[in-house]
Amino acid sequence: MYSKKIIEEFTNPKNVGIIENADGVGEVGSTIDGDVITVYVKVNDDVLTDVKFKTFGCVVAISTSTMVTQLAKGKTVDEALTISNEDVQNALGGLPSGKDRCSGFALDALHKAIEDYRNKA
Amino acid sequence: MYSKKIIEEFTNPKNVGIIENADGVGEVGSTIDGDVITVYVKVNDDVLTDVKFKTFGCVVAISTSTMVTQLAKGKTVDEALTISNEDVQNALGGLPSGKDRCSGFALDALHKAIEDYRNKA
Amino acid sequence: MMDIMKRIYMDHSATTPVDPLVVDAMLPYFSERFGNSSSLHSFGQEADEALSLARAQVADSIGAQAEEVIFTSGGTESDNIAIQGVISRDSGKKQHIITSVIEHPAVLSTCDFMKGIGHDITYVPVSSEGIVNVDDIEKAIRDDTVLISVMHANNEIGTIQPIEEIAKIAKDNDVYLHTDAVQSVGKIPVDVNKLGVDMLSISSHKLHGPKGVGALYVREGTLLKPVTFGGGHESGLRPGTENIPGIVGFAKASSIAKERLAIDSSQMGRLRDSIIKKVFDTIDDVRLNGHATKRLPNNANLSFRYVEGESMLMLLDIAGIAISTGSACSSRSRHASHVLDSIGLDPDYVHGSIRISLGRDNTMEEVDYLAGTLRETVSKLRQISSPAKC
Amino acid sequence: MMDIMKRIYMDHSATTPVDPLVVDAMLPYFSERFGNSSSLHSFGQEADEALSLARAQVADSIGAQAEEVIFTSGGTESDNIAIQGVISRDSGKKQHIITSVIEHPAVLSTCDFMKGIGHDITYVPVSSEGIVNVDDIEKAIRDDTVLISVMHANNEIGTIQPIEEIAKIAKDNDVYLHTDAVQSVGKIPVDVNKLGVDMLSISSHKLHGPKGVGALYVREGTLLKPVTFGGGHESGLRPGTENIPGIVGFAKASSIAKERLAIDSSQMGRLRDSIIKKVFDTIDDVRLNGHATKRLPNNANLSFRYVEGESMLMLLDIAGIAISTGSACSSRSRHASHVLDSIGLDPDYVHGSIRISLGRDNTMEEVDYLAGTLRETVSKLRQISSPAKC
Ligand SMILES: Cc1ncc(COP(=O)(O)O)c(C=O)c1O
Ligand SMILES: Cc1ncc(COP(=O)(O)O)c(C=O)c1O
Repeated sequence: MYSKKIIEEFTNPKNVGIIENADGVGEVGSTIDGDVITVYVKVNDDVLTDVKFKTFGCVVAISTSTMVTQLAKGKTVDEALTISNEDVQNALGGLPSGKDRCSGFALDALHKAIEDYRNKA
Repeated sequence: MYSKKIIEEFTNPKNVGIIENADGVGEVGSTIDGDVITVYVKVNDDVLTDVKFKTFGCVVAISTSTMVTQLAKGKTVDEALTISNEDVQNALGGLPSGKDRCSGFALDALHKAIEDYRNKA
Repeated sequence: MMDIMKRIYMDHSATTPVDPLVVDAMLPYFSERFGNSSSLHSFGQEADEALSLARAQVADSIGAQAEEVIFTSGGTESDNIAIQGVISRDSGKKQHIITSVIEHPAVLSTCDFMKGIGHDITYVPVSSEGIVNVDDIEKAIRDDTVLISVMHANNEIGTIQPIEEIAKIAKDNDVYLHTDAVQSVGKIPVDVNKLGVDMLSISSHKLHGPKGVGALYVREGTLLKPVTFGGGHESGLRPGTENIPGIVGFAKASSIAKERLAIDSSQMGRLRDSIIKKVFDTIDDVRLNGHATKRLPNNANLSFRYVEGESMLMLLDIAGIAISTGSACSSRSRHASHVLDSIGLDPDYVHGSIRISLGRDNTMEEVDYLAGTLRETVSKLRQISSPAKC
Repeated sequence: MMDIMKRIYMDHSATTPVDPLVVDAMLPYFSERFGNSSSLHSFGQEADEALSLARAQVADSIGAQAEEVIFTSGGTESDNIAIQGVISRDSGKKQHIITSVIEHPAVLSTCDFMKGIGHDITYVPVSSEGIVNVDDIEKAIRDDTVLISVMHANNEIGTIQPIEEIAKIAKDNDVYLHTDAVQSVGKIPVDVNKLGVDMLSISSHKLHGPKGVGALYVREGTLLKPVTFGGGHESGLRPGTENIPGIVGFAKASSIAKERLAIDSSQMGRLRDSIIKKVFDTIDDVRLNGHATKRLPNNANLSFRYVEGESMLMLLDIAGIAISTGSACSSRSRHASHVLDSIGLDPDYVHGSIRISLGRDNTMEEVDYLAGTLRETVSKLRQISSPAKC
């Protein structure tokens, strides 16, 4: 059902963790809905030098979280904002039909983290 | 479904035929209903010296016809009238459930033949 | 000569033996790949993949899209979902269905029930050859007509109905058309688009697949309500854990039936024609019921005067040949079959009817044995019956 | 050590592998003794005899009379016939049904539908341990109550309901009582007279029989109307050519389940208790859902804080272990299971629930492997999730 890539990312997620003193933090979801994604960003010279996440959620939530952090890391803030849901899904080899419910949550969390960074800046 | 005895009587019926100048003839049924049983009796000194039948009908119609003629043959008219539907069924080793619809027709035909004989006498 | 210990089966319209290739296809799904197709783990995914493949195979065998096939427990359930799914059983609104007098009980009894709860049913008659008149259907259409249900081929006399023409009428009048193709699949070409139907019923066990499984083709866009309720399987139209081994077997049987169609139907037709010729050559007072050419290649429904069907059936059975009198479902009752009644068959003949329905494994040797045995059987029974006034 | 190539199946509440003895019992009925049980010839009679024997076997396994068992296509259809058969779907008379909030969708959706067309349904709640309160049922009874439908054992949390006590209320108030025993047969004793029910649903594939077949027990004298219409099979309650191989397999599975009940249930109970002990000994923030003792011996429904069910399921699946989150039917949707909702489970736990349902072939070695893998799985997922505010 899930692509090989999703299973790979799900079982070996990169960038799991918290960034202490992050420049921005974004959180999406609630335990009632069954998904909580938090993305932390560290910004240096307008570049996302570090992006980390903590995710309570299903296979899609976890695999999109790790994929979003990997795609964003090293990009400028503006570049990162151009990452689309489609980019994430493509990088994961596609999502099974009926499973796109939470596919955008990780991206939303990244956007919120960047917003948080800009608000602070 | 059918007892061995029924199949035996059905495949090798005794007393099939017409008695020319019968002393009594009884007919039951119609082609519309799908069973026509005709019983012929020859009576001598109040004894059924010969009983024959012609039957258009199903397995039960044919096997009860041959059994009724066998049971009646050699009996006095009064004795023959005491033959019950149960006697016929027992002699055939029982009827399968739901198949008793036409089990009494042959006996009815015998009764009619005897009635016919008495009316003539 | 015929090995008399081998039984000869010529009652394929009642049911068929499962093709050994079909059994082989089913076997892994009982104890190894046994998952529930709704389960997310690997056992479930295996089952789900098998289900998808089977759906595509069944769809392909009738020229449909996979999404248009819903699996059911058999022809009866398919017919019920088609009819009960269209008509508004609960809304209190009176609606109208057109069907024919020679439908299978799965359609007729469902329509009768609908009539009983206040809907209107027109039962169009058939000709003495057992064919529906398309004009009768056209004339029967009313403003409140929601469905036409006419079978593709009849299970007793094998007549093939003019579904394409009925489809034109249905389309012109914006009425759904359902056809019960339980008897036609595997014997004549069945293509949902050529036929132009909105719904079509199939039963696995009539085409060398397992019993207890069938399908309803539902053209995309057709609005149907379910008859039973539960876990939302089969697009919400037919709930219950899918019978994966049964469905896999059904799909395999459908594929085989499609592949073999041309060969099987010409082979069965040749044997069937030979039976008819031999019977007419050697037995008097016999009739062929149904239409001479618009009939299934495997069906010979014959009526013999002065003999009764069950008696023939039993004597043939004792001789090792399995045939039926009328349809399998009704052979326990002593009523004349509603199909033979509706073609107006002479009462002298109606109770002396048998249905010989061939399968792809029957042989000319078996046909010869049947013809000879039938001649003896009829002659023996006529000795018992005639010249009693019949 | 565990052979990691061998997959471990612990999702027996979703479905079970067919017992090889059952497959053996079925096999002759596919291609040899393949007759239609309505046919009068020898093929049909063989089928009819098999059907009678199977009916007696299934009846015997639940303490019923053979005539009180009707064969269906599965648990869902049995539930539908029981509920739709009692309530007057078409009469326009409003009637009342009492059921529980934790029923299977086959019962709940059918009741929901009945509600939608104007009938009244009382859905009685359950305690935090998942048990119906008998007083609630008694209080809910009204003059127009026609049916109480409460499941024998729940498919998600395994709780066993007080059916005997409910039966007394039903009897006192002259109301029919139906119980869905799909999950209980083969795990705890099921006797229709001890339970005192009027109707009881069984599904073959939950007890090592084939999919696509089930039964409804209908106590003599119970007035039921059919849901589908056709050839009058199964006492007119369930039309369609009987699925003889499926029914024969189901009957064999029922007999085996009855024979093995004592041994199987104590063996499964031992393993299940060992799972619970190991999990509680090695993992923090875990809860056992359902009742401590009034539960099926094969069920452990556990909730883990800070982890999500599907993620657990997938990691366990990758490790070769098949379990489920909630019931098989609902695991594709992201809603919390209605059963876990209805026991008022803490939202922090509700999405982290898995159901482990054992079968008679599971071993202590498998249980050890599960416990170890589960510990690693939860720990891994908690590293990913916590201390995000969960
Ligand atoms: C024309 C027709 N429709 C429907 C059915 C019912 O199919 P099933 O026995 O699979 O329910 C049959 C066979 O019995 C049939 O011949
Ligand atoms: C309690 C309960 N009732 C009914 C059903 C439905 O049974 P089936 O899948 O045989 O239709 C199930 C299983 O899915 C169940 O667990």
